[in-house]
Amino acid sequence: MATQLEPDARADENAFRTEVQEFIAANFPEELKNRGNALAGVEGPSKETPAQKAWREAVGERGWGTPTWPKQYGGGGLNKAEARIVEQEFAKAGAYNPIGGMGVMMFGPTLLEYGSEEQKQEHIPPICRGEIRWCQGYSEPNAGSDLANLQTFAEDKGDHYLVNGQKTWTSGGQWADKCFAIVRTDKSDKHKGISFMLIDMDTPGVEVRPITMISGMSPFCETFFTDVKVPKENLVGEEGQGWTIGKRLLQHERTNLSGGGSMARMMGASLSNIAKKYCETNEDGSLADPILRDKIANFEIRWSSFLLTARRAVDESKAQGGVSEISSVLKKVGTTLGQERAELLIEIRGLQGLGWEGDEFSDSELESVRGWLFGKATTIYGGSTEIQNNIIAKRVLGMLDHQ
Amino acid sequence: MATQLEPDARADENAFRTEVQEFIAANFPEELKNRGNALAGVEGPSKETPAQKAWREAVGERGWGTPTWPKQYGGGGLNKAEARIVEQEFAKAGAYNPIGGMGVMMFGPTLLEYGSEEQKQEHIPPICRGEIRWCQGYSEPNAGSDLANLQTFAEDKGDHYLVNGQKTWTSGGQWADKCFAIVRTDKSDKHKGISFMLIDMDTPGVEVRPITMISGMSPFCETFFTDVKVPKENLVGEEGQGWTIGKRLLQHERTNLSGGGSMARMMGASLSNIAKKYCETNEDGSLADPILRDKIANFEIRWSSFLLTARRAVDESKAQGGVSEISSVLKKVGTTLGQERAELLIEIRGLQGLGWEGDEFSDSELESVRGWLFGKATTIYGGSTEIQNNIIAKRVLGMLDHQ
Amino acid sequence: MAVLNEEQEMLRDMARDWAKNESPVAEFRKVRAGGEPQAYNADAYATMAQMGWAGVIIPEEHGGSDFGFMSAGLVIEELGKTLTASPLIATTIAASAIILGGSDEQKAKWLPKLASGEAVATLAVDESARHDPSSIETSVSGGKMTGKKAFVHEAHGADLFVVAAKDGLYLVENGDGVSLTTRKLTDQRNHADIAFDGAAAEKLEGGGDSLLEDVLDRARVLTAAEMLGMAQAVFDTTLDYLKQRVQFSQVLATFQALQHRMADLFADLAQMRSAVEGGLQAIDSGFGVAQAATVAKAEANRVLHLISNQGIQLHGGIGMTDEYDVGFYLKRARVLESSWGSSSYLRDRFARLSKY
Amino acid sequence: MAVLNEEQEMLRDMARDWAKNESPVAEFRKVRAGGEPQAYNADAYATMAQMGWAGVIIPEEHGGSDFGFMSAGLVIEELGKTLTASPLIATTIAASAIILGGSDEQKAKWLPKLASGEAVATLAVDESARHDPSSIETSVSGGKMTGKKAFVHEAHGADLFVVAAKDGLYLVENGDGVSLTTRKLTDQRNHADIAFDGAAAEKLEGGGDSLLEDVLDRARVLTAAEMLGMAQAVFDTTLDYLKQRVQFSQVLATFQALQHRMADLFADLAQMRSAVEGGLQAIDSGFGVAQAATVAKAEANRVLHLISNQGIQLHGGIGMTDEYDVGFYLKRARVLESSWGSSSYLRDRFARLSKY
Repeated sequence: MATQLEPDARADENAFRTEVQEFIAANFPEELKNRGNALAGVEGPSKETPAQKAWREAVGERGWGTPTWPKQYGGGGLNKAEARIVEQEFAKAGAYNPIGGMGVMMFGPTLLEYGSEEQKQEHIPPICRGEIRWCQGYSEPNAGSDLANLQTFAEDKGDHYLVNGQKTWTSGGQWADKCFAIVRTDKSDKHKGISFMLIDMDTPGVEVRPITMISGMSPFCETFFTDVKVPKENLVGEEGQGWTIGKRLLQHERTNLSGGGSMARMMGASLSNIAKKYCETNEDGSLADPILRDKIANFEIRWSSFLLTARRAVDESKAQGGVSEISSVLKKVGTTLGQERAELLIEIRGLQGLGWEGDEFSDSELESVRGWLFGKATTIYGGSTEIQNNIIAKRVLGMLDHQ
Repeated sequence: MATQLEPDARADENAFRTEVQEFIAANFPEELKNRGNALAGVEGPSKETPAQKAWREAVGERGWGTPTWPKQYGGGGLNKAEARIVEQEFAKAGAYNPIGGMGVMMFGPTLLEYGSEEQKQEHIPPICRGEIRWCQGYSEPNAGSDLANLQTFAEDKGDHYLVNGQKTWTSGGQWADKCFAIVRTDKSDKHKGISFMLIDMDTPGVEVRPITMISGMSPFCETFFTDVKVPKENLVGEEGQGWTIGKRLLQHERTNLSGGGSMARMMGASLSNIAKKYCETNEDGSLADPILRDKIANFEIRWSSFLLTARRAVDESKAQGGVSEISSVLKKVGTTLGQERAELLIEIRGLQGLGWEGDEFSDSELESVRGWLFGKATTIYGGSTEIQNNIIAKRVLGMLDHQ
Repeated sequence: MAVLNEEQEMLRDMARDWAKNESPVAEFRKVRAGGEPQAYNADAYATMAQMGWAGVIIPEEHGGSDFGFMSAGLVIEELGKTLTASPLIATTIAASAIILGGSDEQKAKWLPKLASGEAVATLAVDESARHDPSSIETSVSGGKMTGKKAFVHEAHGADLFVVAAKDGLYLVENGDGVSLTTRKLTDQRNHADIAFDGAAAEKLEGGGDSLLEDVLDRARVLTAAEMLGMAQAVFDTTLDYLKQRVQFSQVLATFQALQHRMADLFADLAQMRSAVEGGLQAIDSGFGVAQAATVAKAEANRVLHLISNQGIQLHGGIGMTDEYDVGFYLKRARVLESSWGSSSYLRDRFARLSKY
Repeated sequence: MAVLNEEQEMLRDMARDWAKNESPVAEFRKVRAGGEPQAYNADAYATMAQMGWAGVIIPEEHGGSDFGFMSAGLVIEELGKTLTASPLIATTIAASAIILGGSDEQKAKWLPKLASGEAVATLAVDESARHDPSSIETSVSGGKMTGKKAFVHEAHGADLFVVAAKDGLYLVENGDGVSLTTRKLTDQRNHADIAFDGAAAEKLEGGGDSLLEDVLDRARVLTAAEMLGMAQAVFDTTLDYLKQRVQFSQVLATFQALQHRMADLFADLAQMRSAVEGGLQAIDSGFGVAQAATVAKAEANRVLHLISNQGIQLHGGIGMTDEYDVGFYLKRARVLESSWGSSSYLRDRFARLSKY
């Protein structure tokens, strides 16, 4: 697969662009125009309408929901330039990518790297078609940020493992078909005793209990494993290789949590436009409250820098052929700015921006409040800000621990 | 000495107030009115005018420069109510307390507590009369905040010690007559090997070298001790008791560095009044720049709280008969606010607030710049903010170290 | 904290014990589960009134104890610690309006009922989502009030409203011409918009030109006292949690980065307490009330904002769950921050009072 | 940092080596000790010009290399790291004014001299201690300029001034009708007030209505590039110091509280670099210059302020001494923060550009 465009690339590009446009014209239902992916929300899956289902199947068929994944496993087999064309044309047409979730963001790329041929054949195509929902079995109640301290034990029973233990913060556990989990196969070594395995959520002994969050939503579960039989072929990589594989997966998670693109999408409308609706303006349309205006500008300036930093991280990584050292700051900076934005939104709306329920609040107001609360988790999960600081100080800055 | 006012206290008070007023009328030279203590500056002593000398001697004679110290050692022997009257009447008359310096702020109180009768007789009266200048021999080049790591060694030679080593950050070392120092008398125990002793600065082998600071001033010295003979009677307390005595002295230092009173004096005119001179105002006299106005208010609100906190620390300590736990935050908060004020002052004055020298800048502008730079030291010396945080976390909050 | 006299210490200890034993956060969970717009337990409020807490600032001749605002603040702080939902602050604010501005008759009619808990009252000033006492449209003509008030605290269940109209403060009894619309905020407490449509209104003639601001200053300081209790509770809970929770084989409290953060918060909390107690004492002494009240609420806003966020962050994932209490403080915090003056409103006011 | 082409990498490496070996902070100490108002070493500037640095943004036809602003920024950043005193930024800004607004004759007359280092030029806009291009009183009548300019960077030794008058930018040669008053600021560099009293002035007729703001944006971004070098140098020096200094038998770098603080500063520095490089690239591309330049200088102000203060604090006592370099960065930092727009000026401008 070409990673650099050939001399006649532009012609190919145009041809491909036409192909995508024709595909959209033929398959994208007008009624879904400019609506987001209904399945992407943290609230869990809503019911698919026939139009949504048709669109998902059409995109899944082509593999364009996972455009750069290999064709032989159901991906699009596209190069990056082509993938960008798909994205651009979808955006132009007001269409969304109906394929998503943890399978796409984290598990798929990891399995493509570490999985056996059989595992890829079995698990990747349904992800590309958006048929199977995956959840993550990582955190445990007594481990917190110290992930390697996990206790869930998988006992070797010859042809299968017998898994016992408890996971928590299982995103969408109540709706998931399968779970990728890190479990302990050897109690004698903290890191090397960890293995990475795949568990069917309908195996007897798996029980999920949704956790109500301060936002009132229940996007996560506690997941209990009681004598759960997991076939040996569900082990990914070698026994004891789970920590390595698991960390690799977290890198995919971090990229997704902090990437400028997804953060920008999270952000929604510009604060200044919202402020103009809620607050007094001068004749020239500027905000009448100079203090609020100053605060918004202060936020938007730093947000501009953050978008530049995110882009720079990508450019540098590409140029260096490795991960840029500033990638380490993206999650920390992006999540903190996101929280700051949510707080500013409350300041802009006053008490109208603190609604919990009732017709006197618009949907967008109510969603902002839930988002403000849920957003407090962004500096905790996926490696808390404190963990990020440790990583930056030790790995990037070389400030070693006291021996 | 009465610590509570008796029933007829008010009459006594009035009588005493009259006495003070008469003393001021008789002794305070009109030409010194509303001028600060010329000797108090960090720049070191300027020459005393005859009027300044007369005023110092008159106050020293009464002991009112050290009003609550015992009369038998030259102090005023006053109770706190009386001391406050002296302070109030001095202030009313535009008079200053001409007695000050490290002898008053730190060394005197410590010697009164730990010194022998002979030592008190010898050293306290000249402090009360403002005749002798003391400097502090604590810090060493390789110790930093880790004071107990000091290396200056005092070898026991029978009737005297032979001191060798180097001190640094000796405030006013170039002008001091005597030095109170902590030195090592035993190399086998970090804390118990420390002793507290008094060293004449004109003893052979004592050499001082002023340190130029970023502010351009040289208020501190490096002090070198080469085979300096210190008589045994200059040991305060027992050999090995130096850490205890030395720490007690630091408490006096901290109280003085952070006390609301002295901080308030450091602060000078209110920021808003200065801003009115440098920045545009509206017709009603309010500042035309709303952002600057908001910042000044933000500062002044927290400064108001700080003054309340300083007062509360005193009240609580008095009521509890011990040091209040919030005393631990005074230095940290006060010095940080002081630095913030200096930065705001630059913002108010723009480039006019960054003058180094020249007639185009007023004295007050130039002093502010030096003060801004010198003020960066306030969060470093006398126990840095980091050390204060450690103290608060461990001693006050009980967050113990990892074992 | 401020040095207290014996009466105050007794009052504080009583409130502390009661809040801890009879009104822990679990009690608010019950109220929340009930889903009533009134969102407080009326029996609990009756008990509080029996203990004399509704009459702390009310003169003895009208059935109160006349202990003053410092004392009222002590009780409110303790109740704030456990997020006790009650109309105590609202009623105390309303009572202060009657004390400052009411005629002898008005005082005689209402203060004893407020002190005994027989009646509940609340102050209604703002007409939009933001505090702005300078833009009031509500008016009274021929003793009839017309206008709208927004996000009134403890409106459901109130017998009496102290209402700001263009020309002053009025007493309006709940009844004809008064209609409430529930506004369920994130704290899930008792808030409503009120429409006055020809409701009978009786003016508070006393108190002079500054009556409204004087009453608002009392609202600011008492609200700041609740916020102080909340901040203290979050700080204490967080400190306890850090001392217990083990990660990477180490108790969290032993991590220096967290130690220093807690030291910062401890200093901020000290500043907040000084400011709030300073506000309460200023009201009792009658000197510098406006400035002190502004400082009190501004510092309460600043510090509770910080501590409520850090409380969540330092608890990690568990703090994000509804099962754990710390999120309740965060939600209540923002509602109180937005009431009776946001931080930038208060800074503007401080500058105005200081004439710059 | 931004991905560079080969030319840029060579230029950057050359500047880095020269600054490190030929122009360390010790060189500025010599300049300072000399006490001349010009406060730079003219021989060193001649060398810099020989290396082509004065002509980086100047078209090849006028003796420059036309490498663009990104390239100029690389050089300036390296010189900022060692606090190299020179009129390079001032001359580059002035050259940009002539490139944008000058006639062919003006370009032909001045650009080659500026590129070769034969002439030095600087921009004079502000008339008070605060940046405010909207209030300019200087005027030109019959080709004669009258007015005063305040705190002009690199004024001593300048052959040419690019001066903002009410109706546009003018070129004024040093000479009759131009008089300088030294303003020695805390950075001890070259600043002066200038009085124009009938000095011969020649207008820059090109560049359109936005000429002044376009030139100011270049001043903002190039100044931000110097600040970036300074911030990077303070950060690196501080990190080295923490790794070497032992206290309480522990290397400072192993204290978690300091680790996290450095992680914060590292993130801020990353943000600053992105913003500054974004500003330089915007000028080269010609798109979104005003917004990008505002972000660049605003972030430079914010982050250098933080880092220059933390540099002192983390060095402890030694950082307070004149013998140590870190204080020099602090002093220079505030002068640059106050030039071409303070943080609040720039936030106002950002909001204005974004139409809110």
